[in-house]
Amino acid sequence: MQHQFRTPEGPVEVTVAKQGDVWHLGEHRATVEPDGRLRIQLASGGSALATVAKVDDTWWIHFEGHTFCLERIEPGASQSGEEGGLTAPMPGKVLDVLVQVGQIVEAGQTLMILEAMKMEHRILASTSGHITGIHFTAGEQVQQGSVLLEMTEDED
Amino acid sequence: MQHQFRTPEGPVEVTVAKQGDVWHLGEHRATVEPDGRLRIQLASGGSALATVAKVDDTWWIHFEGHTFCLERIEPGASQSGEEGGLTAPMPGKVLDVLVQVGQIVEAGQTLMILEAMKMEHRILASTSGHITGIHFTAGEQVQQGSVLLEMTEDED
Amino acid sequence: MVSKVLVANRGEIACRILRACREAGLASVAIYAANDAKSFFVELADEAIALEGDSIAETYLNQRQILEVAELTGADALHPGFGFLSERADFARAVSQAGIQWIGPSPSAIERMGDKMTARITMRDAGVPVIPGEEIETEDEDEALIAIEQASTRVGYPLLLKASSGGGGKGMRAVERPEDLLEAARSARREALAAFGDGRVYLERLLTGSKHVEIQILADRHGRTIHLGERECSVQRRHQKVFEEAPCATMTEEIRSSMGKAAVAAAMAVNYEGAGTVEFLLAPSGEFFFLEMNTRIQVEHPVTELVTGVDIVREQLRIAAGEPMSCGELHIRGHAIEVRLYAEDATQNFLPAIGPLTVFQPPEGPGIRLDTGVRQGDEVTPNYDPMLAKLIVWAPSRDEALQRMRRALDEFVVLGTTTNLRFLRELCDVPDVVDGSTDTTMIDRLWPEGWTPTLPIEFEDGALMAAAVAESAGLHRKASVSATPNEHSGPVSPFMTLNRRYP
Amino acid sequence: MVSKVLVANRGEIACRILRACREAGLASVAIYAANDAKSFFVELADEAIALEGDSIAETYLNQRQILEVAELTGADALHPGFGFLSERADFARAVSQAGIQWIGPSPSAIERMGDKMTARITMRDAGVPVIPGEEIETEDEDEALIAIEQASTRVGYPLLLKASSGGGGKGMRAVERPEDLLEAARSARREALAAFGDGRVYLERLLTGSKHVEIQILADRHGRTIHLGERECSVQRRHQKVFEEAPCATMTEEIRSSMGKAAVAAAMAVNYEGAGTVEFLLAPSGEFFFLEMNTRIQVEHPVTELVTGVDIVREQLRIAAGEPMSCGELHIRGHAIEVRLYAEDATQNFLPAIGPLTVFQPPEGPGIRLDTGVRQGDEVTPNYDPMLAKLIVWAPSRDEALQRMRRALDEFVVLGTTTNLRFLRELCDVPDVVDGSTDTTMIDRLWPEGWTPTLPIEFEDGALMAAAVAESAGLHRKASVSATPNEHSGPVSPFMTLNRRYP
Repeated sequence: MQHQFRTPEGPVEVTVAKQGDVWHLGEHRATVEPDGRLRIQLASGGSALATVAKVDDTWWIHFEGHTFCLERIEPGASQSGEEGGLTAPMPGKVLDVLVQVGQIVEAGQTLMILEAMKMEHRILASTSGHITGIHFTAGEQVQQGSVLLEMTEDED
Repeated sequence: MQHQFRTPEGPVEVTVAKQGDVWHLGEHRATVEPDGRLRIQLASGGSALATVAKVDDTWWIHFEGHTFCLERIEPGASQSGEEGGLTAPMPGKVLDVLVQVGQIVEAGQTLMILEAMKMEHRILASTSGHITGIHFTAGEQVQQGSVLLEMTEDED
Repeated sequence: MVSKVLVANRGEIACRILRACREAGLASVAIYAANDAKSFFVELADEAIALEGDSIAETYLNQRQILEVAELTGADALHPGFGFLSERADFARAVSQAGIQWIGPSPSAIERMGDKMTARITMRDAGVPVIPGEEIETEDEDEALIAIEQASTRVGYPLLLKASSGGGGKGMRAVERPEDLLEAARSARREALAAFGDGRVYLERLLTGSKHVEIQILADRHGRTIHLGERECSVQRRHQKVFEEAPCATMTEEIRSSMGKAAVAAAMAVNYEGAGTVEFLLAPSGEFFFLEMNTRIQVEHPVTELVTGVDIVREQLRIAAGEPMSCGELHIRGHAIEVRLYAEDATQNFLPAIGPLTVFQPPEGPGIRLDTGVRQGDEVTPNYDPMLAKLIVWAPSRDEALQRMRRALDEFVVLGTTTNLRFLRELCDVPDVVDGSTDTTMIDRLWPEGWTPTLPIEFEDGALMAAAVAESAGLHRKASVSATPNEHSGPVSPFMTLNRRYP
Repeated sequence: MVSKVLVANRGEIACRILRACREAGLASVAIYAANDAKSFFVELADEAIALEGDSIAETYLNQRQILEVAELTGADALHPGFGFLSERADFARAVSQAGIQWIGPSPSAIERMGDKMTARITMRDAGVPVIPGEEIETEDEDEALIAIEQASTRVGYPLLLKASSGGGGKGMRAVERPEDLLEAARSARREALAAFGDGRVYLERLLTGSKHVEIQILADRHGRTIHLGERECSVQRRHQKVFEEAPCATMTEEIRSSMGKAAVAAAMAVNYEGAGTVEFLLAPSGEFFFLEMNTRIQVEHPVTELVTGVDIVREQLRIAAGEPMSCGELHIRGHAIEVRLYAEDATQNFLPAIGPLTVFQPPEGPGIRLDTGVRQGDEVTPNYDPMLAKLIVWAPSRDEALQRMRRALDEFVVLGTTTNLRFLRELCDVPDVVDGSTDTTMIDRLWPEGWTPTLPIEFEDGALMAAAVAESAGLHRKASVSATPNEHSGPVSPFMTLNRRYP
């Protein structure tokens, strides 16, 4: 079966096949344990148990001491959110807005200050460009993932 | 709703009623927590969480440091197994049979010896009486609950 | 006499204190905000009272409401834990005035140590060395900024701005260059004002290459003020401790003795009572400087408990009840390490994370202690501090303790919320940690561009395969096996003929 | 040199040893019978090899097969744990002859201590006091019965019959009256023959009112043989220990010193190497008598670890590798108590129980250690010993340790299998336990008619209500909340445009 997952390096397509109780991916093998964990046998010969849990569309995997967070991309889903929007990394309160619509900003410039978990967090411009929209003012609550500001990237 | 449970002191009929989210039994109250435990408020004012789990027909309850094992009696089920049969308290192997059919035995007399978990266990006569049946011989494996011997109680 | 303790806190430290009360035979009362109604600490208390209000200010910082709960429940003592109201002298005073035993030092001791500038002056007067720096007493923003700018030229760069009422890294800014001073000062003042209602900041020279070493103090009403040796807490990110140990790897008997004496002198200078911690910077030269005194139990107290065998929270309860402390001579045995498990993304500058604790499986075995307030199935919310648990190990030697910590972290599984688990695990392999040459700037020095895990590509393959197989096999649609067993019999209960009917 | 350890055991002690290997940086191999394929210890090993065969004799007692696994995997050391082959001199010899380091004493030391009659004679010769009694060397049943009958008149009643190859209460019978002697002797011989392949039993006077006190020994190849103080294990049911503590509540420095010397003398008399335990009966008079020596790690070793700060299993690995032991002077700190959680029905004369561990929630918090080989969802089968876990607490004093144990047992939840949890909890309130005047007959003396829980009727009401509400609400048909969360988002991962395709 074929699935797509988002990874920090981009979308990855994975095709696994089942023969009897054993799943195959190239030379790697996997079986499902009665308690819901997976026994993964890597091509190199190593073998370890993976603990898995799904939260919404994301599979959380603990394997060999590392924790992975792999969002499954629904077949046919459009890929949005890649451009322009500066989103809240976590829920919190807007403390200050330091720019105005139309303003020219430089990469690294502080655009907005959020407060969450009793700490200040700065929203920085990732590139130079123009601010094209501001969606919150100081004192407002924001949810994780809320688009806080929008900007266009300057062409070099 | 009405349920019957077996307790060490015999069957008990329990009727609980629900009003909103709160269950009532006389002056006792209970609510179901999101994690599946029950908050029990006793008539005397005490309040504690009960952890519950069902295994086959039996509810296992941990409440106030005590563990209870309450078998639910299916409505209309017949009550068997009360008389005559001497059953295996656990799975094991018959080591020795010390009586014969027809033999008169006294209360406390050893009838059979089982081995389980590397220990010997003696099956004793609970009353005086006659042996009317022997279902296993030395060396045989027995399951928990298997009727090992049968006897009739002597009338006084 | 103390018979019923109200715990004015939440999370793991509330659990710690409530269990100590249970063990001491004291009745206990928990208070909780609505979003904590299902938290573990609420269960551990004999009584739990809901607080009205939504914000922290309306609940855990609401002095009036907490005192009402104390009166309502008949609590005769109050343990503030750490954070929240634990270092608020006005609250300690109000508690005492209500006839309730405050489990901690006197309001005046809190005041004199709580204001960091006053503490610096008090310590200087008591002959305890303080870090070169200057106090700025004015509250007015413009005046303060001018004074800060002037003082900065005398203190020199790099320097640290610290909130006089601060703690936990809040209102603290390191300033490398004069041109960054004013923005840093404004930001520190703003954060301090929001967090503590007091915007005053002071300047200290930033002593790089130093260790953060602190001395645990206990003082009772029977004339004893003792120290329980040191903890080293140099490994910090965002000015918050993340890896703590006892004893300090480079400590000598001589420095321990003089640092211990200075700490006891600091405590006695303010007639200290109960448990407290005197923090020092220890320079490579062996010189040490007073940083501040925390007039409360500390997050990292377990490492001291494990090497000294003293139950510090239990001693707090004893001292508050007017009894002499029960511990004898200081005897440090073996080595203890604590790491703080945070819900945070170590690859994104330790940004706090939220989510469900879908899987939360701590390690087990000898020499491992877990202090936590969460359980599998709980939810990490943005309302409170993102610390999930403290994992503490003890072993006969420092090497063995590190080995045990590696093993423990390898066994720890948390899914559903991003944590710093892997960061902590890799910390245990850093040469500075292995050889004990940690200092307060280690994390910034090692990972100036931020931390990323060292990840064999094959492990990533394994994880992708696990996700694909789990999705294909529909594991998310199956209940866990252990939750619904159905092929086993419980023991057969013999039963008799007596019938009972309910109700 | 030792680099890869085969652990020839299962359950909690296999977990204990495998974790120690992991911490010591040693590779590890587990062996397991088919019915243990999903057991936790199998997971903790670097490699796990299935044993062929069904019975214990074909698997964990199968010397040939275990040696084959050692060869196959290249293991250069073997840890036998306790029980199974741990006290089989022939196995120790075969292991050594295969060029594999046996982690334990020499075969001849095992032999001389393993045969209880030989051990009695060895100890008598070494000047260590033994219990008045007589050895019966003949293997012939009829001759033995005659000799036992004759010896019984000299030893006197009440007396104990003990299997010469015995241990763990197997092949042991207390005989109160002459008329019970022959049946008891036949039964003890039969059990001993089945369990150990050796039916020989010997007689000892039954010393009532005595404490079972044992001394932990360590000996390395560098000339050091030391003791780590005593454990008291008087509280036994069916001749099996259930509640153990260190130190012994009534111990004096004088008795500890002379008992320690006797234990060291016993070890040196057989050129002992590694960890071992010398067991004594301590009479109210302060006299003590040699019982036997266990030439292996013991179930109750954790209480000694907690009060002495010595990691005994780690020292075993060190000693076997030819290194000197790492521990210094004996220093006993605080008090430790262990209780053994058994799958058994304490109300039915501690009859073993089986079933699923539908819920298995151990307690947490400071001062608590749990050594276990099971997890929630596991199955308790009749194949092995019914011990599920050892719950061990440490605290600065004995009173505090008991308080902590009560708290820990109150928090422990096990559902699906009958356990002795409540029995253990009520033990902590027994006056003899509270004041430390426990002796080996305490349980029989306190509950001659068997134990039943002290249960307020209202708690039973609460339980019945819980069952009725759970049934009415259909809780058994609902998956646990934590297993299937569905309303939360994980953190949003930024992603870029690089595409990879698998495989």
